[in-house]
Amino acid sequence: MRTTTLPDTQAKPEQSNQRLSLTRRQGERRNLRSPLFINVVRLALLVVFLIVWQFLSGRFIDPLFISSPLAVFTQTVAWIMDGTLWMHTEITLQETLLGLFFGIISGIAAGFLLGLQPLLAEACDPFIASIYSIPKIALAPLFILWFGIDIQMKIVLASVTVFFLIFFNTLAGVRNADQHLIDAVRLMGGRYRDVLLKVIVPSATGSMLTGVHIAIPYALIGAVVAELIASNRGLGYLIDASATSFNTAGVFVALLVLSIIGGILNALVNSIDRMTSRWKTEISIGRKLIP
Amino acid sequence: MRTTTLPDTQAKPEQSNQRLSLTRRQGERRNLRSPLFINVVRLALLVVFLIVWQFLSGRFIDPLFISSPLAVFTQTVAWIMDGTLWMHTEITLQETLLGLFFGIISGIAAGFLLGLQPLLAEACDPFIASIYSIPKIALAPLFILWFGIDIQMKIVLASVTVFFLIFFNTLAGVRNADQHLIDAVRLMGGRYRDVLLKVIVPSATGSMLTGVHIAIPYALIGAVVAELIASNRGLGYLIDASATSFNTAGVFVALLVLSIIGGILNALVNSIDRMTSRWKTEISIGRKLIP
Amino acid sequence: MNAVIRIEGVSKSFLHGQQENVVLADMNLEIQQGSFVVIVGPSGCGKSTLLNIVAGLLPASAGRVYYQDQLMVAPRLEIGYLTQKDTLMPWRSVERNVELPLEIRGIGRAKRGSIASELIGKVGLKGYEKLYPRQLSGGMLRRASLARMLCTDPETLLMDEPFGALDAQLRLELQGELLRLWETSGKTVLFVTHDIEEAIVLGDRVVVLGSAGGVILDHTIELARPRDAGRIRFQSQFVEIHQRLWNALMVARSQQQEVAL
Amino acid sequence: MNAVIRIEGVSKSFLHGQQENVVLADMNLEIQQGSFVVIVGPSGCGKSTLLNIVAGLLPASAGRVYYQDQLMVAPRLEIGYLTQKDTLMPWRSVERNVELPLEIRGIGRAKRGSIASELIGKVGLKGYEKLYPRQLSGGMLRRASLARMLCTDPETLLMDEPFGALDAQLRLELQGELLRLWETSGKTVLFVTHDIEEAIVLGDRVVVLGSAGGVILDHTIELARPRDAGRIRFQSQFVEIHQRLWNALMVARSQQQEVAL
Amino acid sequence: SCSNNVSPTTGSTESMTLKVGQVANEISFFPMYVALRQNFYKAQGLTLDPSTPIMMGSGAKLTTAVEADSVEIGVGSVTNVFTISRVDAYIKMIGAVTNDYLLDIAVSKQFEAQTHLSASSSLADKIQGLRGKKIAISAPGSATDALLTYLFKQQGLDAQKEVVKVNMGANTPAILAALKAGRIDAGVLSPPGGQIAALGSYGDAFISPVRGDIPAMQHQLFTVAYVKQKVIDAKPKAIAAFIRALAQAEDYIQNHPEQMPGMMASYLKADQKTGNLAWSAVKTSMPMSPLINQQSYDASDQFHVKAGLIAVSLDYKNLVATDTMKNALSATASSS
Ligand SMILES: Nc1ncnc2c1ncn2[C@@H]1O[C@H](COP(=O)(O)OP(=O)(O)OP(=O)(O)O)[C@@H](O)[C@H]1O
Ligand SMILES: Nc1ncnc2c1ncn2[C@@H]1O[C@H](COP(=O)(O)OP(=O)(O)OP(=O)(O)O)[C@@H](O)[C@H]1O
Ligand SMILES: [Mg+2]
Ligand SMILES: [Mg+2]
Repeated sequence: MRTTTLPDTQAKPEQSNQRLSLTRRQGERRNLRSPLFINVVRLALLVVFLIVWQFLSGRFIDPLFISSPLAVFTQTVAWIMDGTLWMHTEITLQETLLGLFFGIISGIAAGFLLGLQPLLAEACDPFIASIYSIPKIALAPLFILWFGIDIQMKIVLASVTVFFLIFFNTLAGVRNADQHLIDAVRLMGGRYRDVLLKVIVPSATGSMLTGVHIAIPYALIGAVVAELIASNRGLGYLIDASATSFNTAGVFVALLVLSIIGGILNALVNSIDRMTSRWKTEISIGRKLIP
Repeated sequence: MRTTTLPDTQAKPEQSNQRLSLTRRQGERRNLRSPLFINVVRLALLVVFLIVWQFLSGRFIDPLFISSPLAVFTQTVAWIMDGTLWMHTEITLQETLLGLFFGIISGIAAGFLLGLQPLLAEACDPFIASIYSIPKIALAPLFILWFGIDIQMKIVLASVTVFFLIFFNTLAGVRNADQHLIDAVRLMGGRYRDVLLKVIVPSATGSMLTGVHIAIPYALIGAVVAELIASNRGLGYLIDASATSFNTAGVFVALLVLSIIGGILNALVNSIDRMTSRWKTEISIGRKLIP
Repeated sequence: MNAVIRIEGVSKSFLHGQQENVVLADMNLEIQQGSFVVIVGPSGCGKSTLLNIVAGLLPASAGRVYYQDQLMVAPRLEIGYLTQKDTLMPWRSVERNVELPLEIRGIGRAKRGSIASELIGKVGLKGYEKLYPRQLSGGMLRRASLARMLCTDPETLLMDEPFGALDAQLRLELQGELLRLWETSGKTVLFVTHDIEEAIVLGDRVVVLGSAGGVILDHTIELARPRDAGRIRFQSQFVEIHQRLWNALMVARSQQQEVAL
Repeated sequence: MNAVIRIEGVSKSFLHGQQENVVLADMNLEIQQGSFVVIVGPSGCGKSTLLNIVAGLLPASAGRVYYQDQLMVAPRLEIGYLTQKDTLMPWRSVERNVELPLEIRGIGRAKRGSIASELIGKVGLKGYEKLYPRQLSGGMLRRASLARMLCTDPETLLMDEPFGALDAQLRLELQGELLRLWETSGKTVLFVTHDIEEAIVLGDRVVVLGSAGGVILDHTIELARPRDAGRIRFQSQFVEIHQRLWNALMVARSQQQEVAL
Repeated sequence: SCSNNVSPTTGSTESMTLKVGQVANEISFFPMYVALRQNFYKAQGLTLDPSTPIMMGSGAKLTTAVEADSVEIGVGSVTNVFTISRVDAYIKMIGAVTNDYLLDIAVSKQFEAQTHLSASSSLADKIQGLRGKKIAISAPGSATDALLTYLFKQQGLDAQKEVVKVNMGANTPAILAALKAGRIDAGVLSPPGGQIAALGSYGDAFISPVRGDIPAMQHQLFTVAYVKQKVIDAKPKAIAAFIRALAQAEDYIQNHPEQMPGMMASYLKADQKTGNLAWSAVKTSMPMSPLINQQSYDASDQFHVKAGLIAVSLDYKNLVATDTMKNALSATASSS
């Protein structure tokens, strides 16, 4: 009953050959989704966009409004050379990252708190929705009053913006946890903390990351808007200063930097997402399911 | 083998009595969460807030910055009487609702499209993140150039703001669909459309509603920001006009209206959420599980 | 040849990290039209994987599956497949779950309702129509899934441990119902079970799978029908077949990784 | 009295919309310390609900459950419960799933690893440690859950259809393993199954539940141990017990809603 | 620790650091740029914190920041000072930054074609032509709004009823975009916006006070530095140093006109052509000294009364810290 036959794999060498070739075929199919291919598509999209932009600029639309890729490039080089760009980017980046940090921490905390206390959540819900509905830019005077006009104010504004986005997504994630898994941990003698750490947190991770995805750009936007309220440095200031001096290329350089920061942070979150969701499979509807 | 005994229920009358009392006890326990109780808590929170506000105002903080509940009330009454409030509210509400409408439609469409086309999604991802990271307020000249300064522009701005929030949440929802359920529909001979309608849409509903939750305030904010860019009507205009003339009470009246609109729309989505998620249970960690 | 399902050189392997796990290796099998074929085999030997491939859900790594001499490339309407895992839509009530395949075929509301309620009755779920899956017991879930599969009256049935979670009595009733359905309609059934007795009672033919989908034994059951599940176990022929299958399973098991007790 | 579990007047009902579904009505049962009690009963009669209440997961609508003369108000560390539905964490590999209860008890990494790998070996999952639950077959999932429950070596085991999804051979091995564990350690086992044979082979006592948790039969199995599953079925005593249980199940079934075939 | 408690007026331990905020980097703040660029603050022993003035985007936000003590010296239009004086009786102007109403009404070419008007038409005709049109302003109650109100009142009209005002903030590019796209007919904006529109031949500087189109508005005070009285009390030396630095800048502008187009171009981060345009548009508006004289104040006061932004004329003595300015500037004379 306990005699062990060698696994099939080693028993028939020609089969194992066939298996190798299978792997290769699968590999080929997967090529379609290889980083190289995707990057080529992305590059193509980018190039088309730049060409269209350059073509429209001056011919159909006044460069005062849309500048042109070449002008933006020239301005970028100039500002990189004289250090302007880095100086402004640094400060905005700092505000954004700190804003993200505090916003994410507080949003997750509040999401868990209310997600696990349905009564509290229901009582607070209308207030949260109401506060959230107030445009923060309209509260500029209060922000100035409470947090001054320095970097604190900008971090607070970015944090507040981030907070709500993270909060709502965390809340949804927490509420979606599987009761059966919670029960399983309780059966193992897990206390509240264990249920949180072993079930709720992993279940809510996906939602939280969606929240972070959504929040990253808003952290940037929050910081920039705060810089438009009051500043003498930062990309928001650069946008404003360039706009008032009719330097449209300058505005676009600042926007370009913002979108690059957004893209990089997004890629970062993507890789965290990929890591934490390795246990999931991508859905396939199998429209073309040919073996 | 096929003889049918009457179900227990009718057989023993005294048990059915007991059962009734059980129901009552469950009912009592549920009272803690009754609408009345919750509303009392909410009201209490509101009253405390108003009292604190009134108390601080003038005593510790200059009313120039925080006005006071009484001043806000007086200003509200005045503006309701002369029709100012409704005129401005109407226009903002219109922009918000249309913005929400277009934003939700396009966001859902894009979310489904990219959620079901991983390759396309991966190619577009960095661009979406980048575009999303650009503060729309910095694009004011372009918005004006393309969409004018009338209501269209405000709707477009509100829609764009809403779009991204819905898009990301829909995308996450679509990707979270259960492959086993998709396979089940395919086995029934379901085509692409059936898989979409019978599995993906119901699976993604929760996420989409989270997206709508998050997007409602941003639709309002988008409309208000657009009104700050260019307007002569709307709550954004009212905020701006009041702020420039140091009528802080006026600013707060406008914010109050915004938060009420936000609250109402939120309650609406909540009730849709409750309807569509009747099949779910609330999670309970059972800290106090006493029979 | 009236083979309704032809499995030709099918291989399937999964990548577990770097390592390749060969689940089916060059498997060949033919299922005759109208036959009742039972598949048994040790847990993890690839029975469900095979059924997934036959149903057109999973692409094979190599080889081909033909249904009525047509290459299977996607699920077909003529095949009903009761998967091992229950896949009722959690947001639909029992009733609406059972109606779903009819809904997809575009059958009218009234017709749908009557077909569904008849089948719900057959599997003993009358009175539970309005419940959501999370409110059902394990066996009730299984029965609802069964009703859902049967409601389109498919020509060929693939069933992966359909009765494992049911009590002995109910199982007997549903086995009887299945046999009656099969006998009167000329359907083809491919049935996976872990219960050797069930295999013998139901099958025309029992296939014992071993490691990597290798066929250890392909045994035709000559017992006369109708077979009485209550008595059959005491027939000498039954005992003999039982022993033979048991031995084959033993071989199959020993091929697999050793279970260190 | 050394009743380890005392179920006193337990009732449980669920609200299905307006309608109340009484699943357990005034149920009483005592489980003696060190006994092996098997529960059988028709699908949907409330076996899993009973186990949920005994485990402290679900509050009863009325009545009390005592464990070692203490009122059960929440799950206890001394009780291990293998639920009917597999509840492996989908984001953890088999290995890390099995380690989870140890992790919660704050046991060190090295110790955890060795306990887990031993149990994974016992249930025949060696080599599959790194897989995620979605990559496992139905039977493998069940075995991983079993290993997880056993790894904290609980004093009392509640098991809801633990072996239903396993092949005959493996089931036999694991039954043997369970009996050995029980015999050598003085554990108490409360075991739900649909397999009457399994009930007889394993149990000291078999309880047949009917509608609303009514006890139809509470039968002590006097068969000598060790019982050889392969042979036992041909003993006359076995056949008699089998018949008696079968009849009780029949009664239980008839109490339930009629199955219109 | 006791040195911290010394009365601020003794000034021995007074901080020589000031927080300065201004509305925007517009042409009307040019002397502030010159003072910074030529290091005049440093020369006066003053440190700005942060090292460049903070941009607040709008007059309202700047006055709020001043009131909230986030900013000690605000540099903005007189209009803002008049408005804030309604809620703060202790607000003081401490220096003129630019004179003349440095705002133009620019119109689109379509507008000129439709109405057959041009910059050379009579003022009355031009105002009549603007009736019923869409006109961009920065915000209600701002200097841009004031100009419209004033002009229409001149003709016995109510701008509130006669035109559709569109709030677009101090966002000149947005206003130009709107003009070009025909979304608005006219816009009140700071020079050289109108000139740029003219260069792009989609618009024109239609009414320009600084050009002398409105004789009654000439030489009025426009951009000023202002503080709360308590800042003057707490930091007299720093305030004096700020005034002297501003004076140095204004002196420098008067004495080096040849450098100004270049400086203007670098101030606006624009090309030389725009620099020239801007300088020639504003060169007559640069004050000789930060001292706010009674005449320019009165002209401005009258303008605001006529524009309806303040109900009654406000007293020069109450709003202008004449002594502070004089003391500061006489110290310059003695030290240099
Ligand atoms: N969460 C729930 N909500 C509502 N009803 C429930 C719930 N759980 C169980 N029930 C009901 O309780 C009854 C008994 O369910 P239970 O799971 O205890 O049955 P069981 O005896 O374990 O059956 P099986 O052998 O099929 O597993 C069923 O009628 C079911 O509909
Ligand atoms: N999606 C998957 N990814 C990776 N491996 C898989 C996947 N599905 C199945 N396998 C592997 O394939 C093998 C066979 O699985 P399968 O489900 O076919 O077994 P089975 O014969 O149905 O077993 P059981 O009787 O336990 O249901 C297992 O080793 C399993 O780990
Ligand atoms: Mg299987
Ligand atoms: Mg059960």
